[in-house]
Amino acid sequence: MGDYILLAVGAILVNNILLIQYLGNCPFLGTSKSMDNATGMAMAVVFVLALAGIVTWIMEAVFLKPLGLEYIRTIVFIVVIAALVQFVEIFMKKSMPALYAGLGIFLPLITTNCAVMGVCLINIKEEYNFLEMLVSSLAYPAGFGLALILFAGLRERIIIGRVPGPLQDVSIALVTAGFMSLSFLGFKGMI
Amino acid sequence: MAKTIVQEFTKGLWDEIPPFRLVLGLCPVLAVTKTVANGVGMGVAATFVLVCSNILVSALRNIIPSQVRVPCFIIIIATFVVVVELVMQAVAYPLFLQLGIFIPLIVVNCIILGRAEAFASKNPPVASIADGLGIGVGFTIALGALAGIREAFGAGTISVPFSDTVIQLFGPSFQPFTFMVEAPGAFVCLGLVLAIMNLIGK
Amino acid sequence: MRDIIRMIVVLGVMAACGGALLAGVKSGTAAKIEYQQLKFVKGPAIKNILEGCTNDPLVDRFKIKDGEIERSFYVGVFDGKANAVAYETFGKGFGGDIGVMVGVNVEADELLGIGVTTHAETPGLGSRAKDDPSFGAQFKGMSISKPIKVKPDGGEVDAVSGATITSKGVCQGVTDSAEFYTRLKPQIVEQAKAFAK
Amino acid sequence: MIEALLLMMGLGAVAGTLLGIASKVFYVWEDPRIALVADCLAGANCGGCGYTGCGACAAAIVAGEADVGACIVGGAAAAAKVAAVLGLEAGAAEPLTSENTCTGGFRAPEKFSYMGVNDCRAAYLLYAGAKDCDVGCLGFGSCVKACVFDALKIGPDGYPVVDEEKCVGCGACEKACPKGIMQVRKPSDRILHMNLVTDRLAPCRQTCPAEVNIPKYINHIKRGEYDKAWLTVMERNPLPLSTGRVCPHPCEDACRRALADDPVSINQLKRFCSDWVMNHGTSLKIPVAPDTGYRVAIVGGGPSGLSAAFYLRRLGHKVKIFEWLPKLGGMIYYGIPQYRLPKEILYKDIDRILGLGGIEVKTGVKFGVDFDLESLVGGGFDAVLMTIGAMNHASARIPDEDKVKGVVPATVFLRRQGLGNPYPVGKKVAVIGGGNVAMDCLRSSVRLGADKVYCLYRREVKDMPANKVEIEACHHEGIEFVTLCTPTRFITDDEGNLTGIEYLKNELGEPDASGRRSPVPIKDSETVIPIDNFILAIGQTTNSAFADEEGTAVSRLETSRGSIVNDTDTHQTAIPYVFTSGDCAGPPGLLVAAVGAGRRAARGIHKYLMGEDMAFPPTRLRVDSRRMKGHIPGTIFDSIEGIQRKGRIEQPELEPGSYERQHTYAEVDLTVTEENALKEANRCMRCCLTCYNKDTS
Repeated sequence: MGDYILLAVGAILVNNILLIQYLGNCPFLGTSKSMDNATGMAMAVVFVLALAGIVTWIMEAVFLKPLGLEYIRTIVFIVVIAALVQFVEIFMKKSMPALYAGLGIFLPLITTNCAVMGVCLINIKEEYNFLEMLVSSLAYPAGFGLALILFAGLRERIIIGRVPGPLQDVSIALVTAGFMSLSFLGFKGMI
Repeated sequence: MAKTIVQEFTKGLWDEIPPFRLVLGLCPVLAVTKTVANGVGMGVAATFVLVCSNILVSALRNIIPSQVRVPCFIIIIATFVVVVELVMQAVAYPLFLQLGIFIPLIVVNCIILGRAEAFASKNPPVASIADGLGIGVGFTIALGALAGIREAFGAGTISVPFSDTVIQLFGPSFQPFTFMVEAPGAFVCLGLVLAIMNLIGK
Repeated sequence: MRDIIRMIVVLGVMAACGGALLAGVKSGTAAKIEYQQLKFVKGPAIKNILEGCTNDPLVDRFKIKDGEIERSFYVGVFDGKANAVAYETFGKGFGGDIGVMVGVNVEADELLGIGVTTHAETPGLGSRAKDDPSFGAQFKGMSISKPIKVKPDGGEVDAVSGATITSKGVCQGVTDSAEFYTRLKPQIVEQAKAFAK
Repeated sequence: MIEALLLMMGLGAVAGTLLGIASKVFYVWEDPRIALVADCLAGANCGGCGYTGCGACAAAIVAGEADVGACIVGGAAAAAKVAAVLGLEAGAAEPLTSENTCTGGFRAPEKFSYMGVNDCRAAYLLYAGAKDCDVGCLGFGSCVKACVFDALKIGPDGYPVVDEEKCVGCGACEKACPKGIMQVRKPSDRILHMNLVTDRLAPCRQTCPAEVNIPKYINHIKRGEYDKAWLTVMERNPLPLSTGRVCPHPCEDACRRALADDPVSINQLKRFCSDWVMNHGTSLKIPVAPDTGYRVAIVGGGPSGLSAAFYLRRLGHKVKIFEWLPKLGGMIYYGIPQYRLPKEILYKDIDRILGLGGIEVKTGVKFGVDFDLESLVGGGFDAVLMTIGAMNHASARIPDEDKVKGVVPATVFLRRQGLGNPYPVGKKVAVIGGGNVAMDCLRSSVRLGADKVYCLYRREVKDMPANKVEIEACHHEGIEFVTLCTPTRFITDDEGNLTGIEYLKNELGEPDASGRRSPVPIKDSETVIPIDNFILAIGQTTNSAFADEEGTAVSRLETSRGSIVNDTDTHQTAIPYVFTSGDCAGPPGLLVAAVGAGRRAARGIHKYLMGEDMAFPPTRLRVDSRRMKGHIPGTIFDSIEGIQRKGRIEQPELEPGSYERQHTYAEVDLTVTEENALKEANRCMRCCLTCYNKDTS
């Protein structure tokens, strides 16, 4: 049990996927302009990663490893993730319009979110068993959400701040992200 | 509106140089710019994928049904990413180890999919090659420059791409500014470079 | 319906072409990749163990089929005689399997040295079994036919401080390897001869 | 090798099947423009735009939430394509454009000195900004920063200036402005907008019954942009040539410049720019919205009907005008004499309206005789606007006024003149009434050959509702004013022909409801003036007798003293699809009021047809331009400072006493010269609610 908690804390804080592992930065900058978008994106990433983590792990265990096809892992994973996300989107649009309005519209963005692909690859690289994979697939996106929502809060303030011309918008956002990253670096000693 | 092939190429070097003008594909930019060798290696790999996928997408642009356009592009891109992965293992294994997970992640780099959709799927192959090459070279230059700054301040060295040579920039009394090679330094450094680019203007 | 079929066909064909291309590239680069992996993963350990040999053990290698498993042997040539081999074995460590490269003098059945290649041990503790050269050096000259143990188990090897389990795992791996080494020795000797100069 | 091939093929086939089937089974309709817009975007789903993928971004663009340049990857090329897609769908003739509605800038006084962040939204957080004016531009240019098309700049006066060439109407500036100053609107939206108390309105603009943006068109004239000035006028008034000649310009009574010297001669400037366009700029294109498919019948081709037809057409509806007389124009054709408003000039205005296309005209048919509501509804009209005017004359309560030969109502007298068959007048003519119609009768009589013309009025000259310039012109033309009189009896010869009029002198008593002292006849003060003709010009009422016929659809209309009762805001009557405006909907009023009412009626009909909320917002500004009441508080000043005194330009006119002036119908008032127009335009202080240009020459 302790191992799983350690894994979760490590994934959320110590190895925060956005600020320490540098994954998923495009939507990080894109959807952090408003709190609403940030929250929706965070939820969607958790949802999709849990699904994608399971499916890719099964693909690896059932097809790739026994057949010795590890070298085409990248292409298999991305196709699986892309098809999965698109399917969930189409399905949700029709069957769960309420959920779609809140979550679904963030789905297309996730296909090319390297955080999703990245965590799936980490799961394989670290040779997690099924349970560990589940924990990691939930904890990493939780860390993503945490950083994203915190950052959106900062950014809503920065927009009205007196920022020198050249630093405006993305530039100041990156510098701010840097300092957030610095504070997350402080968790390093925890484990 | 029609641009010449040369213009398609050169726009990627300054006007639309990623990630500074097109703020996209940030993950590898932040992650692999600890050393110049890694940065340039990543840039070359991305350029290869970009050019190859542009050619193929452009050539197949009239065959692919629009509903499955994105999955098809992804397959094309992923194929070349795996090619890069294999070739890099064969010829530059240490670089492969250094770049690690970021090589397969080229597949989700928005720049590549973005150029496939925005440019190659609407233009003939020759222009697409020029576009891919331009953006790719621009990306490589940007990565190299950013890595240069980070490595010089963060480690006091410049590693020469595709060789084992590492140039020491400062004397032995140099205290490396480690912040620069850590994650926070990546963000701050990119932010400041972006600001300088804004200052210079187009 | 028509466009669905078109979608399926296009996607299927494209994916298949991708698969074929990759399979082609893979088979073309397989040998090279293997060499590269050897060079950068096992290479350092092998070079360390077979220090002073006059050939390149990474090139002068052969494989022997041992039931299901295929084992690689790297030949070291000393004084023109191919009298040393290195091979990899695995022991159970704290965080999973530990890869151990074992060098043996074929003529004397004596250990030339060992080196850890891959491991998943705690950084700073278990990992010292790989990084600390004095740990590997202890094995030099020991007989392969006798079980090798750490001191707490009544053996002669000084465990890495704070990493007893790792050290035990390494010893266990080396001891286990003696089994197949002895069994395959005739073939090893035979094959190794080819590399003598 | 073969495994890889098979696995990938299987994977591709499974993915394709799954998606193909899902896209059919879970099909959801969406706006086809979203797909078109999405095609223009980069399609990388990178999220750089702040939206959740290209689909969401496209949906937001179509919904108007995101601007067309939202896609970073696509850049300006994608923005242009998106704009093209949206423009195509929204109607090529209905471009969105941004307009700055504040002219304050540096001149606007400040409440306190603000030293904070140079951003409007930040400044707004502190007491809604430092400007004294609640709705004034803060001038930090948040809108400029929001514009990705480089179409906005903070101008030299401290407020944003739109470059119309570059503006694509993306709406980013409007969203960025915390004060709602930047307004991105389609021409239709601008037509439908009515003055609100929250708008930035100069006193003249609040007063004008047609709500013309006066400071804006004068500013255009100042810069020599006479065509733009004219287009600005046309947004509110489609009869600028006519109003430019006959409008009594209540706006000038509210002009703030009058506090320093004289009011700006607004009407002359309008006349100048419309004449300039008439003479130079005939190719100017007026934007018309795409067809809505609705048809509106307008009964009566007077000014209100013409105005409504013009705006209904610009809003995209098809219009048909039914007129019982041979020519369009109603009272301004048949009522206003040639010397004040030449018929060919009026027809330039009317031709411009009909030139929009999509407006049919049928003359010589009378409502209630040749057609009625049933036939209009049966003929496929979705709404009917009644602008039948007020063609009945009011009685002067003199015995036998409808029997004595030589007594004629003003409406008949003027209409016959308009028809080219003037009423024959003798040497001496008297007209009773003090309004503009009376003045027209008086001055027409002079031209018809009368030697002696009297104006009979029960109060004094200063109480006359007629325009001051008209009264003055009457004096110039030798007309005698007999004031404080009440006619009591016609004097006739044996054949019943009029020979004279007897009247009692009046004295003034207590003030009545209108604030004027009511006249009281003095006993035994009978006086007789010998006359040959007597013209009744004391008011008109609507002939709504058709509404009394039982069993017809039109009988559901309510009438009050002849006028058809309507909702004064929406102009809707008791019959939902019937609207009225102009003189038939209330007491007869000014031409410019009828024009304004026509636009309001067009708005009411448009909202009714489109199923939108018809009521005015509670912030509607209601100004009584006759009594000068109801202006936005704090906008009417007692005094102004720092203005260099300089009189207004004179109205050029035909030499009084000249042959043309006395005996022909040549136009009396002339158009000002360009030099004078520019001089006068420069007197305009370009006021807004509270601030104005103090350094105006």
